[in-house]
Amino acid sequence: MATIDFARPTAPNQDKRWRIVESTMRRVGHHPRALIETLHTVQEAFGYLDRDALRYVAASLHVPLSRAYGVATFYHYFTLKPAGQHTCVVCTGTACYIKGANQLLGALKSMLKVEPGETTGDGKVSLLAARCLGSCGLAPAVVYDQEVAGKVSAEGLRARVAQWMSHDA
Amino acid sequence: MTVAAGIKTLKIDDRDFSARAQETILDVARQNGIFIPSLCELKGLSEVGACRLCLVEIKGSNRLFPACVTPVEEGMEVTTNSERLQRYRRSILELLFTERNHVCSVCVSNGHCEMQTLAQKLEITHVRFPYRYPKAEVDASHQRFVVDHNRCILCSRCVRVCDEIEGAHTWDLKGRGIHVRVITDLDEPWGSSETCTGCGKCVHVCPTGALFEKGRSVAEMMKRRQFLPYLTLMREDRE
Amino acid sequence: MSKLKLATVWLDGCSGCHMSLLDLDERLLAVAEKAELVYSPLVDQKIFPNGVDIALVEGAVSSEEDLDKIQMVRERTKTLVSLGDCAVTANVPGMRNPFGVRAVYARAYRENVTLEPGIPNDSVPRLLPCSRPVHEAVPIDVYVPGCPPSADTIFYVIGELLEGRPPEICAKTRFGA
Amino acid sequence: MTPEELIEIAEAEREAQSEYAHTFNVCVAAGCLSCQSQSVKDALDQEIKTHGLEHTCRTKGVGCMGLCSEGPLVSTEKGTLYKKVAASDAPELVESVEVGPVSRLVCPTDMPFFQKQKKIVLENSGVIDAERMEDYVAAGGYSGLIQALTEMTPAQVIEQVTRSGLRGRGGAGYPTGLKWSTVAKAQSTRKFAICNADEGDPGAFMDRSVLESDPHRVLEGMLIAAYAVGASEGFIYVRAEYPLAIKRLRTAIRQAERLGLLGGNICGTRFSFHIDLRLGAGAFVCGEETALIASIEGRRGTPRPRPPYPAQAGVFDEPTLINNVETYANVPMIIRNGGDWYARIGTEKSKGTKVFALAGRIQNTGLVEVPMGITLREIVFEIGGGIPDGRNFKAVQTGGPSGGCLPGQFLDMPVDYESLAKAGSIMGSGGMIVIDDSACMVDVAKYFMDFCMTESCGKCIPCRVGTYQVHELLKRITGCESTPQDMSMLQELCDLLKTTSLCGLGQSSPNPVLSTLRYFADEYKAHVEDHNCPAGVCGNGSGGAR
Repeated sequence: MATIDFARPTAPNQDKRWRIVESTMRRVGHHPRALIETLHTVQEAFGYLDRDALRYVAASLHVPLSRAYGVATFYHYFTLKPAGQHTCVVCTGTACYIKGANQLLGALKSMLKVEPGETTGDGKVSLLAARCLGSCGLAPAVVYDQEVAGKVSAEGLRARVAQWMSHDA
Repeated sequence: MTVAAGIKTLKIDDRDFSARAQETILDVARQNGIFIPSLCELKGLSEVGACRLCLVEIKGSNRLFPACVTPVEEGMEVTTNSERLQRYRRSILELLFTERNHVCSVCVSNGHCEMQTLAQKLEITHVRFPYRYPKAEVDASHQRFVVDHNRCILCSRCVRVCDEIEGAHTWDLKGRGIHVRVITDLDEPWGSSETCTGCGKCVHVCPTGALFEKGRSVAEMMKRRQFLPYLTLMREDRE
Repeated sequence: MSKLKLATVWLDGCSGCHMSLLDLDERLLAVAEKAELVYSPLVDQKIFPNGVDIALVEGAVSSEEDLDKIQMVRERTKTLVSLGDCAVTANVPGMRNPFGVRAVYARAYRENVTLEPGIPNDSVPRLLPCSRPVHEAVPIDVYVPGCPPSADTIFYVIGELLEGRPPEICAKTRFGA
Repeated sequence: MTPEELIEIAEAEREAQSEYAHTFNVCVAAGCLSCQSQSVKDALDQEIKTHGLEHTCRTKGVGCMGLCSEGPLVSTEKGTLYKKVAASDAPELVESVEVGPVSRLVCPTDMPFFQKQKKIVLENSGVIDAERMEDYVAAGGYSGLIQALTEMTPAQVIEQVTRSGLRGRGGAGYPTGLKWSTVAKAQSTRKFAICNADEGDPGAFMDRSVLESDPHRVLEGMLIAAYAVGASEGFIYVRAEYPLAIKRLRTAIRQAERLGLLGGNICGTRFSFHIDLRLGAGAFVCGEETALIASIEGRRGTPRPRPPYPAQAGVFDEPTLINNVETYANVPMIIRNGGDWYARIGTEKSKGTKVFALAGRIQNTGLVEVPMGITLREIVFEIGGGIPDGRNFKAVQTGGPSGGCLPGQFLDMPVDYESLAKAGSIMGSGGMIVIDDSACMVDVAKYFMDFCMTESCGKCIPCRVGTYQVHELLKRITGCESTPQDMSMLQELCDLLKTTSLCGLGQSSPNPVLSTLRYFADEYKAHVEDHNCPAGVCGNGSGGAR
């Protein structure tokens, strides 16, 4: 199959992290089927997928813009908005639900005044609900930033998140 | 393979038919004037088997089969219109009516909408399930066309015709589940789309009033689809 | 044989269905021979009587008053007919539903008002959160979609009901007809 | 890599290991890691150094030992198991190699939790270091592959798998041998073997644990399968939510490539196989084969009607074999010990063992592997140690959102594919959630319907709108504001979903509702007729388990 050498689009800006994205795309020969892998790389590098990123990736992989957007919004792991400084993921898997994950989520919702998937106005904390972390043996489970905590109580949760809210870091 | 070897005989609603091996149950039914409802299927576009209205029964199986993607087989006995099928079809269409805001009386497609016509044909006099009344946008940013999400049934014909026939792939779907919407480019206003060629094919394959031309009154917004078989034929000849 | 008691009710609708009913013209006389119109916005009767045989309802259930009224009508009626798209689907009245009652009140009584803007507390019935088809409020016996159903359709439906037959309306009308 | 070289590696490794008189196996799978087991390991290392015991005593990071609720777990070469170990316990533990076990930390291993299990898939879990291939080889790893490649034809491999009676462990239980032979028969020069590691059922973590604890076993199973069906390329489709599993899989693939067990001309034969990882991105529906294929191809993970089946036209329209993690993990042992050996375990129609993730209102939560045919009672009350806090058993949920809730009357039922299906649930991938009398079953049904609604891809109408409407009905019922008509509508919509949905997600989505309607009808009745939630969970629109 003959390949047409379109001029490769250039990265949205000078940010060095685009090199990581470029190397992922190069590794897969800029094939359209590498869209999801590339989006993973972008999200890992930048924390989220913005329009510029989607436009760049779509153009580089020869994927229609609407398809790129369709894929990015189909998979809940991808986010189109930047996350807060801290993220708190409450597991809502069955085991956690049976052990009161809803109460944990409720406590955070009222404390942070946001719904799952949103970030507080000051950009400090993002609240997320996960389908299942696979830590069912430790239900109910919560992930504070990258760290998994098991058998979490509403009090412990509130205390931990309150710490984030008060710090200026 | 000789032509004779590729011929299958089958029964549809107790009548005998012969068909070419590559044909689907829906093809054979259509050729012979047997009505099977469908909304996502449109001759000339790829099939997706998504609307589930063309489900039929095949003797020997408890499962139901979408006629649009089920190829004929030798000795197949198909039932297209049992009491059970009618019940399921009505329920599916009723669900579709609850999903968005289908207000027929003030729709540009009133009188020539495939969904409205089908509802009458399936003898739906009212919808038993509660309506959702979602908030849906109307995008009139395009110079000539409008997309009204209130009336979209997500059949994806616009997506397919734009991709498969026009080759622009301006349309696609975003989100999932009940939140799916048709989008142009990066979910941007249609009018500012960089990829739309303005050909209007999407408008004319749309089964409802979700896509329409500006400035057309109800009686005028007839969808014209002659281009589809024509383009398909012309392309086949070229290949 | 005594005449059957016929009633018509007007909830949240544009009165188009009643206009279509009036379009029966001289056929109204044929109806009057078999039925007595005991209650209707078209007659001067203030209270919905007991023992109504057939009641035609136009309009969606949009306010607390609509809801009270239709429940009372249902109790006092043998055969309740949901007449027209507003009654059957909530139709145009239902188009406010995605926006919510507050936005509707604000638009009607504040944003578009120059003299003494304010939401009335009394004298206007309170809106329900959603405008709903009649069958979501009370059980319905016969559905006649259409916006409005034609005079022919209405004449046919009344005629069949007066003869005690369930009308077959699918070939005659549809949503938006 | 020749068979002889493999034996050399194994022997060298065993010799190296035997130099240590004492080994502390510290669980570093996700469960114990989240209880700070890494700091326990570090503290032990430090303590060993302090005592100058580096040449006789060592620590080893191992995979899951199963009893997650008692973590962090540490075991010794003598078979002593320590539970709830803290970093501060390190000095005492290191001294114990001289003076005997630290009794206050000992977890008895003669309890049914350990005694009643039979480990095939989890054979190495909690025993070997998942990040060292030599450890896997020393435990007999890759000998099944070598045996298949050097002594067996592909047809003979399939014959053994068919004889074993192994059925797909992803949920539906399709005979593995049959699946393999269909793909083997497909005519194409390019075929694929895929490992479905998109473990999406909420309440299931078997696959994660296997991948974290023994990744090479999965690779070996895939290699044997690829050889049998004639596949030259493979994908492991793994959840992005499992970073540790991904990391260890990447390591394992690299190691296998370096030793020539992955890549071109494996073991000097003409068989070549390449494996690539593909990360899922949070879509349950991608567990469905055709959706998984779409996702691997970089598209929205929406299923398509079958036929054609993946065995005929899968990834890039080529014949494709798809099995899940646990299915592949069974294969090396079947080849090593023969299909007949495997077929002797389990029941008439369900052979071998099954790994379950025990969770919910149960004493011993964690991972267990049991022979098929064991009763639910044995799992819940003996292995699981029963219900905590003096509460009573109410139901056990198997099969996740596609499964059902089984009440007490089924406790003595043998656990196999047919019995579970007959009772209105499914085997599923192995999540087993125990529910006690503090839970409301209508609320549980609502929970699962919420899951299916959110995870519906939106392609077909029955699933897209039907799951929404059923969820609305359940919301009304749990909100104690429903009418008796709602119940018939619920039945009708469940039937519609089951019969007319495009894929397995929609078709099985009503199962939690149907099974609770069947066995807990009185709870629905109380909500609908008396506007009362017997468990005191629902009402006033709040909802949610306590």
